[in-house]
This record gives sequence, structure tokens and C-alpha cells, in this order.
Amino acid sequence: MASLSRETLLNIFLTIGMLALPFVATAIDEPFYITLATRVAILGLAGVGLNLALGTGGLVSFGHAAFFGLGGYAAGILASHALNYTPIMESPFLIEGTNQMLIIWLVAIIVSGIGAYLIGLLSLRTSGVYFIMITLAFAQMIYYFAISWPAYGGEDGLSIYVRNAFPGVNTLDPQGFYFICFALLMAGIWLSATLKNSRFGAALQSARQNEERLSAVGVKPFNIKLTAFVISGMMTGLAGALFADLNRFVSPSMLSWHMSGEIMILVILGGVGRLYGPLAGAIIYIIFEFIFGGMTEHWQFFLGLVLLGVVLFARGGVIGLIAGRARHD
Amino acid sequence: MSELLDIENIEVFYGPSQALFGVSLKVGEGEVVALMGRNGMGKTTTIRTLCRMSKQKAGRIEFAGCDIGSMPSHKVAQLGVGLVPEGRRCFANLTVEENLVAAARAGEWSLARVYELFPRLEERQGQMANTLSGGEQQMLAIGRALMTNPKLLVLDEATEGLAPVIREEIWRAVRELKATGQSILIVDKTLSELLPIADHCVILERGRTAWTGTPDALTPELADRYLGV
Amino acid sequence: GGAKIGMITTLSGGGSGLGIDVRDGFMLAINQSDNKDVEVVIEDDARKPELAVQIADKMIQSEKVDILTGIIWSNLAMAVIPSATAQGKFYLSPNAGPSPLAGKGCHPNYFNVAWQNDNLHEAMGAYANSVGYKNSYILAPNYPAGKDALTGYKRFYEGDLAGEVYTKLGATDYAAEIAQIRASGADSVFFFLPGGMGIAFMKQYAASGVDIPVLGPAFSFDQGILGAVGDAALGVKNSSQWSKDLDNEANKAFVASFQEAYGRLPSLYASQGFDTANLILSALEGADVKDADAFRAALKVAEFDSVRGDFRFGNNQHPIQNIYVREVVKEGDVLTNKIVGLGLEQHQDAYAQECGM
Amino acid sequence: MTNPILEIKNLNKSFGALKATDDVSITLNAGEIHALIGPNGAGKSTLIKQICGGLSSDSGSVIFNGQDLAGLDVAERAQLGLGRTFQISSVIMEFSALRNVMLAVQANAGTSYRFFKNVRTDKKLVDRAMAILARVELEGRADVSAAELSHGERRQLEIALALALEPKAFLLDEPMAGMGPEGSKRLISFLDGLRKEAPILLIEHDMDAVFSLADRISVLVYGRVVASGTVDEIRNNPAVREAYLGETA
Amino acid sequence: MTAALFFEQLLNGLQFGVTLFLMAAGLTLVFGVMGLINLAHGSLYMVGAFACAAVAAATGSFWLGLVASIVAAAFAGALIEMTVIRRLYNRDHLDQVLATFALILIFSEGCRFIFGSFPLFLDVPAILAGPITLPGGLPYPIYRLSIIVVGGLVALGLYLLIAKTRLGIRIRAGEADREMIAALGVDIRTLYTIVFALGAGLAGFAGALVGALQSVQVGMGEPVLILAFVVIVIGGIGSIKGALIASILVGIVDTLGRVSLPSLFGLFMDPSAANSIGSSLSSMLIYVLMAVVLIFKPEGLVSQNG
Ligand SMILES: Nc1ncnc2c1ncn2[C@@H]1O[C@H](COP(=O)(O)OP(=O)(O)OP(=O)(O)O)[C@@H](O)[C@H]1O
Ligand SMILES: Nc1ncnc2c1ncn2[C@@H]1O[C@H](COP(=O)(O)OP(=O)(O)OP(=O)(O)O)[C@@H](O)[C@H]1O
Ligand SMILES: [Mg+2]
Ligand SMILES: [Mg+2]
Repeated sequence: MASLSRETLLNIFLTIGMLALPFVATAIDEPFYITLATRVAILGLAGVGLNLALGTGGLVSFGHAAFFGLGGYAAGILASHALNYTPIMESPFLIEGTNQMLIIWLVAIIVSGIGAYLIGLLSLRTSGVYFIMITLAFAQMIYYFAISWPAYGGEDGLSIYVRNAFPGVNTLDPQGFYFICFALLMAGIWLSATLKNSRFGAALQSARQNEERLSAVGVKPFNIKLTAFVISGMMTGLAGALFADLNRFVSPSMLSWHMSGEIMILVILGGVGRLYGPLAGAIIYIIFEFIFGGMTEHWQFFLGLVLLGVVLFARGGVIGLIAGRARHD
Repeated sequence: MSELLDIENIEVFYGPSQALFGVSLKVGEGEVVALMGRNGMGKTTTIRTLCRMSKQKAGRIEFAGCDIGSMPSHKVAQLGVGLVPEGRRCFANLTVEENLVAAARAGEWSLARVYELFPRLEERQGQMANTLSGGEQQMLAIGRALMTNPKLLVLDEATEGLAPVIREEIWRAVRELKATGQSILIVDKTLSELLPIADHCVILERGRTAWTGTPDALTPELADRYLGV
Repeated sequence: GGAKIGMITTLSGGGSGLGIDVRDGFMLAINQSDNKDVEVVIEDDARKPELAVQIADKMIQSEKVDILTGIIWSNLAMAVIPSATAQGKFYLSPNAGPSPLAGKGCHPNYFNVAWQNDNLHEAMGAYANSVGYKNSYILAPNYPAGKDALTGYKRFYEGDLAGEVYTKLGATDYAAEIAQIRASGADSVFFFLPGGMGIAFMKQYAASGVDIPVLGPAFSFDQGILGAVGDAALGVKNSSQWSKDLDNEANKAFVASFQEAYGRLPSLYASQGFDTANLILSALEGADVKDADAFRAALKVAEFDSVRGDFRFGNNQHPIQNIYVREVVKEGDVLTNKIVGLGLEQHQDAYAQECGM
Repeated sequence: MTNPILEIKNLNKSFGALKATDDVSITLNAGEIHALIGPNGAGKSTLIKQICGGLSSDSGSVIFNGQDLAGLDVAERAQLGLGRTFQISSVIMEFSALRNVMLAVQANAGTSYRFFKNVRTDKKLVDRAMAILARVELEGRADVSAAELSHGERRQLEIALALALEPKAFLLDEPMAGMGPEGSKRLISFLDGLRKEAPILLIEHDMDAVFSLADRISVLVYGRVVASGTVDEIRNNPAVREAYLGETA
Repeated sequence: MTAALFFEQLLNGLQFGVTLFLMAAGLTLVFGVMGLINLAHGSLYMVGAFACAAVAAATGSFWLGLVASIVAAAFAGALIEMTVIRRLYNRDHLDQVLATFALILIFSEGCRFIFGSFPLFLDVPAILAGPITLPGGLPYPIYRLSIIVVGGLVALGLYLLIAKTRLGIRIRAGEADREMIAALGVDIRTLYTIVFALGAGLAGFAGALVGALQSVQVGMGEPVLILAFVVIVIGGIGSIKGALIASILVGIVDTLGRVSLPSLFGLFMDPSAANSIGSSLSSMLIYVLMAVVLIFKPEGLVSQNG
């Protein structure tokens, strides 16, 4: 390709910006900006996960908070057991807590993957609005369970107190943790780009647009969609584990429908199906929250106006606004 | 004979790509005009623009003495354009009968008359449109347009997918309609049926009006050049 | 000395009335004080734990506040307080008092100026004994604070239970529970249903024609909410560590000045906000907030004129205080509360001994 | 007699009181075009759906290359070599014509679970798909999205998709519909050659096409096969003339 | 549980179900028939409740308040339809979700700006206050009985409107193919505004009726919204009959679940654990119900195509 498309330029710009941010923040002595950026990266990753299901696969999941929360609780539970030196279970075999991020991530990915597999297995029988609602229903079930389940704090949630460890990085240092999150975000974006352009991605996009045709050429749409849903849930689950570490806290609110809505909004805000859409959406959302939140107690009113403006006048989200309508391929 | 429809030099875009580069055509009161051309030459686009489903960038459209170039779709239909669209487009979640009455306007064509024309529809009247057979859907689309009692009936490939007997029926109906003075703009691939009833032919090529004339004037050479037959 | 205080509280969405009252009470005290070196930054948490954590980070890292306060809800408190105190900040709770923070998880930098969550319920249990109830039907939403509430009631209540029910958090139709209550043969009903749940329950209870007496903590009968419950609340006994008719100078001045400043009667939450601010101000008089040990000591002695009269901290830095029983009455057109007795005297919470301090 | 490639035995399907297919038995032999005609709503498309697995049959069986297809779903039957076109074009609208065909090629190869290699630069896929597009004379429109194709072009794409599957039998539901007169002519000669690759079960209302192509014709009326035979037999069958052909023949 | 109590709980379940239906009715119209996901439905419900409370407080008449609730919500509905919603019909569900979510924020904060953060007072009118004795000696609140009646009437009215009138046919045609119905001469734009306003009016009406029974406060619409969606989806989108059946099913299952599950578990485990598990489970029950229904009938109980 001779010249880069505007979208590619924008993506490069966003990547560089995110990379430079912690250094700028340190230079102007605003360490909090790193925390904000970490949050952006994590929510962005959750969004990238959802975007795979939603943008590429057309699976409008209103229950991704379930995977976000499962990942978060996986991290929280492992870490809290490590903290208290109590095993998670002793029989039939011993499972102990851990504060190693790498193990925690793995567990979070597996747990949320299993969750997504089970939920997907049942929900993918439906489609359209029914799918939206049944994913919501499953997430709500988990939510109500978590609220009333006393072992890990119920609605009060579970504190981790200290951030988990990553070999060779001081995770307590905001920069260190930020770069971990950022690296995972980039890996997530790379993975979703690769998937989208692969044969699997072609099948997935076809499943979104025309299942009848996909099965007529001999591919089972259900299996394709289920695979995508599981991968999507895993990515969002990983983001949940990071989120737990960022806040040093997990609570059922990670599982609530507001959270599902928020992740979805990030994705739409940035541009559904766009590679960097979730990241752009997360940046904007967090900035609004940050700027308006301190200004007036009626900040949600203005947030509402801004969101409305984006949907009505920026089709294809912010990326669409800047980079133009998606091309067909 | 006064002009019912007068389209002059319209240009139409789909997003950035231009589909019509200057189409002109006229339909007189009581006339049957055949709109012809190979696949992808802009027949449907012309019709969409007439029905205000696509907007022209340039050119003029007059219908029954009104400039309809900037009217909304429903106004044009109310002025008397009845469309049988390409691909049927029956309302999937409505029954046959509901499809027919949804946009009906008073006039000669009533439910009873449509059922008389297409007895098959009467048999299937309570069935959801999306479960009809392809041909049944086609009949429904024609019936639905007739129920609006249009001044100008627009048929875009209305006989596609119909069994020969039914097709004959439809041609008979078209001839009858013509006899009653109905104006018709028609796109169809069966030239052997189309040419005898058309008063005028308009041929499109690459989004332009390439030829206009009476069916008699359509020589085999012209037919070969523009239509490939 | 001066100090920078960060207030994280709920100012928008459902339940924002509580946060607004805390803020207004707090700011009233700040504005009345001569100490002009106190700066307060206020942010809205919209009742979301993640947002509260983010704001706390911002206040600590960016605003560099010395003291945090303001959180209304236990789950938000649990999200923010442990990490804030771990980072060396002071946190003074003007409302929530989750049990983990009163017991094992107590912290030298954490002070609760309101109550431990169980306190008001315990007082109601004690009161139920004192008026001779023997068969209570008790209900609360199915979440930790609800369980704490019923545990608190049962801790002091000595009679039998006609029923113990946990309802869905956020439920607003109580016809089924009311029918169970009617059928249970209870002689009293104790409930903890904060916010809209309580309003709905009381209205529906009154309309049902069941006339078993009702008891509850102050939360469902406080000034901000009574207007919405209406006459259905008349006569209900509820427990509170504060009431606007408490007879002490500080309280009289507070009630009068709050009404003057905001044009409405102060609520329980406003009183807690007011006390919290005054506690901080009193400590700042003697100690520099940067000198953590001195400041902590100054907070701990709690030398300020609390609107609830006597006020002191226990070993876990939660209040030891009187909890009164009030009755909902009508003063002219306005529904309000009147103290009718003492539920628990100089009461300390049940978790204090688990606290290592 | 040769073994039929596709053998349909006593298929039935009812929608409520309506018998859409009623004890239908037909066969498709190697190298032949078997045309299925009949009035609108006779059950032709229903029969195709039953064969392809989109609709479950009330009773009867479909035997394909000696294998009973009972219990297999649409995708599995397609993998076995049933290539169909839809009466109403069903393509991937946001994909270009080329990518539509590439999808069918990858599906035919059974490689839809490859996650990493970029399809756009996958020469194997692209070349094969281009070749197929060329066969239906759509190579000039390869990069146009299906949504932007005209109706007739989409019908051609339908056929390309079936070709890409390299099926062992074609089931074509009104392929002529929407083709202009010229397109129809070309399609007729194309199908004429295609029968050598695999036999075709052809549903069509275009009698010119049917009469010039079919080796055998079966006539379906109200779900029943009322006549079956050579072109001449059917053409001269008075019942068929009345119920279906009218004066065309 | 005695038979009388069981009967009473059944009645409660029915009543709760009809309340749910009332809350969902406007949404069914807009979501089921026009195909628009309107998350702001809960906000319109709230607008109705606030309008009713404010007018009732000012005039002393609940009935005037009720009228005000319909008018205010319908007006708000028409307003947002013309400014926002109209642009969304051709968009996919996602854009609708985001835009109407934004409307929730705007409505909630707007409402709080006008009415403050404290719940408002709204009580049932005097003639409907208190209990009435049912045959069998069971006292039952009159107001709740009235809700059952009103809910039934609303269901009937909606059903007739959608299924039996030309207006209904046209709205449904518009959902299937807006461009086509316009090309046939129906002014679908205006029609949709009217229908949306009607749905909004119904939401407001429900807000007022239910608000009198529950509480009138900012954010009251949100829980309603999810419940309403659950009901519609269980019932089968677009079907008024389905929504009614589903509401009653949900109402009864929920009510019976929450009164009986704890004691059911009590049969084989210790009471406090039973209580805890039973009530946890009962709070998940309607979602379980929904999942089960959708797994077995992926298009809801009363599927439109059959
Ligand atoms: N929605 C669309 N977006 C972009 N281009 C389109 C769209 N619809 C049609 N076109 C293009 O516009 C041109 C004219 O198409 P149109 O459908 O009017 O042709 P037609 O003469 O009706 O052909 P057919 O006989 O195949 O129906 C074609 O080149 C087609 O590719
Ligand atoms: N899901 C369904 N429910 C009810 N009736 C149906 C359903 N599907 C098809 N039918 C009916 O079954 C009959 C056969 O339909 P089919 O589509 O097989 O006809 P066809 O022979 O292909 O006709 P055409 O030539 O018009 O396409 C029609 O009358 C149709 O209305
Ligand atoms: Mg066309
Ligand atoms: Mg067919």
C-alpha cells in the first residue's frame, strides 16, 4: 500500500500517544494520569474482547460484564487466598492462592473462557434481541449470585490490598503496571486484527451477515460463533483480572449490567468493528468522566449530551468520524 | 397525449459511485413504457429515484404536473405511483391480507378484485408473507401495488419467478390494465411479451438513456447491441 | 493548621439524597469555622465502586489530599478505604461502617464518625425486648449490609422469630412478604430496607391493613425520606444516634443554621457530615495534618461538640455512643421524628475486640 | 441403469394442513440435468430445502452417493457435495464478490478454523476464487461489494458460490430469474457444459431454458409429482399444459 | 403454607405480573412493534411518576396527576422521537442502545435538577386506599385489584390496536421495511412519532400508577427497564399476548419462588443456610426462567411466526 489510510495513521498516533503518556505524566508530575491511562488500557482491552464478538461476529452481548467479573474474581480470589495464606480448597487436591500475575491471568482466561463457553452454548441458540437479552440474563444471574454469596464479601466485594507480582517488573510502581496493561492491550489488538483477517475471521464475518449462506457452503455458523464468543470472553476476562489489580479490589459491580453497558458503550463510542475503536472509546469515556466529574454534580447530563452527539453525528464512532466510513472488502 | 411522468437527465449516486449519468424518460397518460437494458445498467436505480428511494444529484422529475424531485417517498406514492419493487419486498411479518390492506387506497382495485386476479393469494390469505413461495410473494407484491390504485403502475421485474401460466395471467392483466387506460412503466426480460404491449421503449446503457423509440423501431441490430439478443 | 480534604460521595443518580446531605452538613461546619486554611474538593461517585476508586486515586495522586471522607455506601467504602489508608491517608467515614473495617481490618488511619453498620439494628433489638415483643418477623435485602442488619437485631433481641426473610436487593413489590407477615402470627416487624425499598414497603404495608407494629433503623424514616413515605410512617419506632430534638447546644445551633443555610430540616446524614467536619477541624486546631501521629492522636480524643452530645471513640476508632429510639410524628404539616426513649446506652460495636488496636 | 447420485425417496413435508411436498420420489443421475417444474407454491423450493437439510422432513429419505443423509445438518450435507443456489440471492453483502467466493473456497477446503494467516494475501484462495468468478463472467466485478452488485450480477455470484464448492450435485433454484435475456442465453450454454462436472437438479420457470437443457423433467403440483419424462412427453402432456405451461409450449 | 395463603400469594403473583405488564406495555409497543430498543423507556416511566407526584401535590388530586403523567410522558416521548429517535430507526441496535442510554443520563440528571435528589410523595387516592375483603375473608388492597383491572384493559386495548387496526398493520409493515411502506404512500415518519408518543404515554401512566404503590425517585426507571425487557423477551417480541402471559408467569414464579424456596431448602439443610441460598436463588429466579424459556423456545413463548 503506497499511502497509509487515515485510520491507520490514527491508530499509529494513538499507539504512540499511549506509549508516551506515562513519561509526560511523570514529567509534569501528574502521576494520576498514569492511573487513568492504565484504566483506559484495561477497559480498552475489555472492549477489544467484546468488539470481536460484537463488531466482527455481530454477537451483541449485553453480558460481557460476566466475563469481566469472572476474570476479576479469579484474580481477587487467588490473591486474597495468597494474602491470607489459606488454600482455596484442600480436597480432593490442594489448590492454593497465588500473587503471580502470570498464573492469575491464566486462571482468569480459563475461567472466563469456560464461562463464555457455557453461556455461549446456550445463548447462541437465539439471535438478535433475544441474544442480547439472554446474555444479559446470564450475567444478571452471576451478579445476583455474587451479591449474596458471603464467602468472598458479597456486595461489599473483596479487597486485595497489594497488587500482584510480575517477574521483573515492579507492579506497585504505576508505570510498571501501566506498561504491563498496555502491552496486553496491544497484544489483544494484534490478535483481533489477525483473527479478523484470517480464514476464521472471514467465516465469522459471514456468520454475522448471512448464516444461511455460510452453512450452505458447508461451515457450521454455530461453531464459528461459539469459538469467537469464547475468545472474546477470554480477552474480556483477562481485562477483568487486570482491573482487579488496578483497583486492588473486586466487587459484584464488575458483574453488573452497568458494566456490560459501559464496555459496550466504549466500543460503540470508538467505532464498532474498528481495530482501535475500543481504545479510542475508552480514552474519550474516561476523559469525560474525569473532566466533567470534577466540574459539576450534574456531569452525567453532559456526558449524556456528548454520547448522544456521537451517535447522531458520528456514525461509525469517533474513529469513523475521523477516518471516514468503513470500507467494504 | 399529456405527460404523466417526465424524467429529465437525472444523475444518481450510491455513496461515491455514480450509477446514473443522465437518464431521461417520459410516460404519457395511458401509456405503457418499457424500460430496458442489460443487467446493472440502471433500470432499478431509475425506478428507485422516481419513487424517491434514492435522491438524484441533478436532473428533474415531474409527475402529474408536480415537481416531485424533492418530495418524500410517501407523497409521491399518494400522488399515484404504485411500485412493485425488484425482489418483491413483501412485509415479512404480516399476513397476506395485511400486506394487501396495509397501504390500500380507495379505488377500483379492492381485495376482492386482487383475489380474483390471484386466487392463490386468497387461499394463502392468513399466511405470513415470509413463508410464501417465491411466486406467491411476487403476486402479493403486485396485488399490494394495485391496492393503492395508482395512476402509474411501476413494475420492476414483476414476472420473475412466476410459472408460465401465471406469467400469462399477469401479461393478460397488464393488457387489461392498459385497455382501461392505466399508465405503466415496466421492466421485464421477456421481450416477446413486453414489446407487443409497449407503446414506447427506453433503453439504458451504463446509466444513460441510450435509445428511445417505439417497439417497431427496435431493430434486431439495436436489440443485439443494447440487450444482447 | 490547614489541610486538604477530599470528599467522595454520591451526588447523582439513585441515593444521591444521602450524599448531598452529608456534603451539606460537612460544608456547613467548614463554612462556620474560623479555620480558612481548610480546602475541600468534592467529587461524585455516582454510587459506582470503580468510579470511587478512580476518584480516590486521583485525589491522592493528583490533588494530594491529606484526608478522605464522604463515602455513603459500604461497598464503595470497602473499595476505597483499605487502599487509601494503606497509602497513609486518613479516612473518616461519615456514613458507612462495614464490619470488616471495625474488626480484623481496623486501621490506625481509619475513623468512623457515624456508626458501625450493626449499631442501629442492635438498638432496635434491645428496644424490642424492652417493650416485650416476643415474636418478631424480620426482613432485609439479600446483601451483606442486610445480613449485618438482621444479625445486629438478633444479637440483642431475645424473643422468637416468626420469620426471617431476605428480599432481592432493589425489590419494590412486597405484597408476598406482607402476606407472609400477616399469616405468621408475629407481634412485631423489624425491617431494614434502605432507600426506595423502604418507601415502597411502608406504603404497601400501610395499605395492606396489617397492623402489627413496625420497627426499623433510622434510615427508612429519616428526614429526607419521610416526606415520600407519608402518613404511612406515622407512629413507627426507629433507632438513631441522632435526632433533631436532641437537647444540647451544639445540636440546636446545627439544626437552626442548617435550616437557614439550606431551607430544609437536617437529616441524620447531614448531622454525620457536620460532626465529621467538626472532628477534623478540632484535630487541626492542635495538630498538623502532616504529622500523622500527632494528628491521629488529636482525632482520637475527639474533642469537639458533637451534635449527638457525648461522643468518644473505642479502641477500633468507631464511636461509643447512645442510640435513641424515635417515633415518627407530625409537626404541623411536616413529618418528623421525636425521641421517645433510649435504645442502647454508650454502646460499642461487637467487632471492637477483634481489632488489634 | 446407472446408480443415481441423488435419490429422493417418498419425501413428505406439511405446514399445518398444507402438504408442501407429498410423497415425492425423484432421482438425479450422473451427467444429467433433471428439471423440476411446477406452479408457484408447488413445493419445489421446499423440496430443495429438505434435500439440503434446511427443513426437516416429516418422512422419507434422501440418499446421496449411497449415503442416507438423515440426521445431517445443512453444513454437513454441503460438505458431502450438495451445492445449491437460492431462489432469492443469498450472499455475504458486505464482502466483495471475490471474498464471497473465497469464503466458499476455504469452506470447501475445510479450513475455516485457521486463525492467523491473512486471507487477502493468501494466493491459493485468491487465485482459485478469481478463476471461478471468471467462469461466471464476473471477474470484472471482483472487488465490488455484493451489496453494490445489481440484481442480475448477484444471481451470477450465487452460481459462482455453488461452483466453488466443487459439488457432486448441483441444486439450482431458478438460476435464470433476474438474468436479462442475454444473461439467460449465456447461462443456458454454461449449464449445458456444467452437467459434465456434476448433475443438476434444476428448478426453473423459464421454459426456454428447461426445454433446451433438461434430459428429464418432473412436474410438481401441490406437492405431488404428477408427471415425469422427457421434454417432449412433458410438453405434450395435456394436464401439464393446463396446470402449468399454458400456451407457452 | 395454608391453602388460603397460597391463594393469596397466587393473587399477589398475578398482581405483580400485571404490574410488570403495565411497566412493559409501552416498551412492547415501541420495541416489539417498531423494532427500536429504547433504554430510555424507564426514564419516561420516571417522568410520568414525577409529573403525577408534582401535579398531585400541587392540586391535591391524584387523578389530575394521572392525566399529567400521560401528557408529560407523551410529550417528552414525541420530543425525543423528533429530535433523536427518528434518526435511529435505520441504525442497528447498537446505536439505539447507546443513544437511548445517553437519554437515560440526560433524563435522570434533568429530573434531579428540577425535582431534587429526594424521593417525592405520591400516594394512592383516598377512594382506592386500604384493603377490601375478598370472598373467603381475605383482605386485599383495593388499589392492587384496580391495577389488575387496569393492566388487563391496557393489554386488551393494545392488542386490538396492533392486531386489528390498520394503524397496527402499518406500524408492523414499517418495522419490516420502512422504505417500502413509505413508497406505498404511508407517512411512516409521522406515524412513528405518534406511536412512540403513545408508548411513552403508556410508560408515564405506568410510572404514575406504580409510583403510587412504590416510590417516586430518580433512577426508579432502571430496574423496571430490565424487568420489562425480560418480560417482553420471554413473551416473544412483538406479541402483546406474549408479553401479558410472560408478565404473569414471571410475577407468579417470582412471588412463589421467594416465599417458598427458602422453606423448600429448609427441608434438607439447616435453616439459616437454607434461608440464604433460597433467597439468593429466588433473586436469580426470573433470569433462570428467561434462560430456560429461551433455550427451549429461542423466539419466546408466543413466537411471531407461528
Ligand atoms: N446499493 C447500491 N450501492 C452501490 N451501487 C449500487 C447499488 N445498487 C446498484 N448499484 C450499482 O448501480 C448500477 C445500476 O444498478 P441497477 O440495480 O439500477 O441495475 P439494473 O439495470 O436494475 O440491473 P438488473 O437487471 O441486474 O436488476 C450497477 O452498476 C450496480 O452495481
Ligand atoms: N414455513 C412455512 N409455513 C407455512 N407454509 C409454508 C412454509 N414454507 C413454505 N410454505 C408453503 O408451502 C408451499 C410450497 O412452497 P415452495 O417455496 O416450496 O414453493 P415453490 O414450488 O418453490 O414455488 P415458487 O416457484 O413460487 O418458488 C407454498 O404454498 C408456501 O406458501
Ligand atoms: Mg434491476
Ligand atoms: Mg421456489
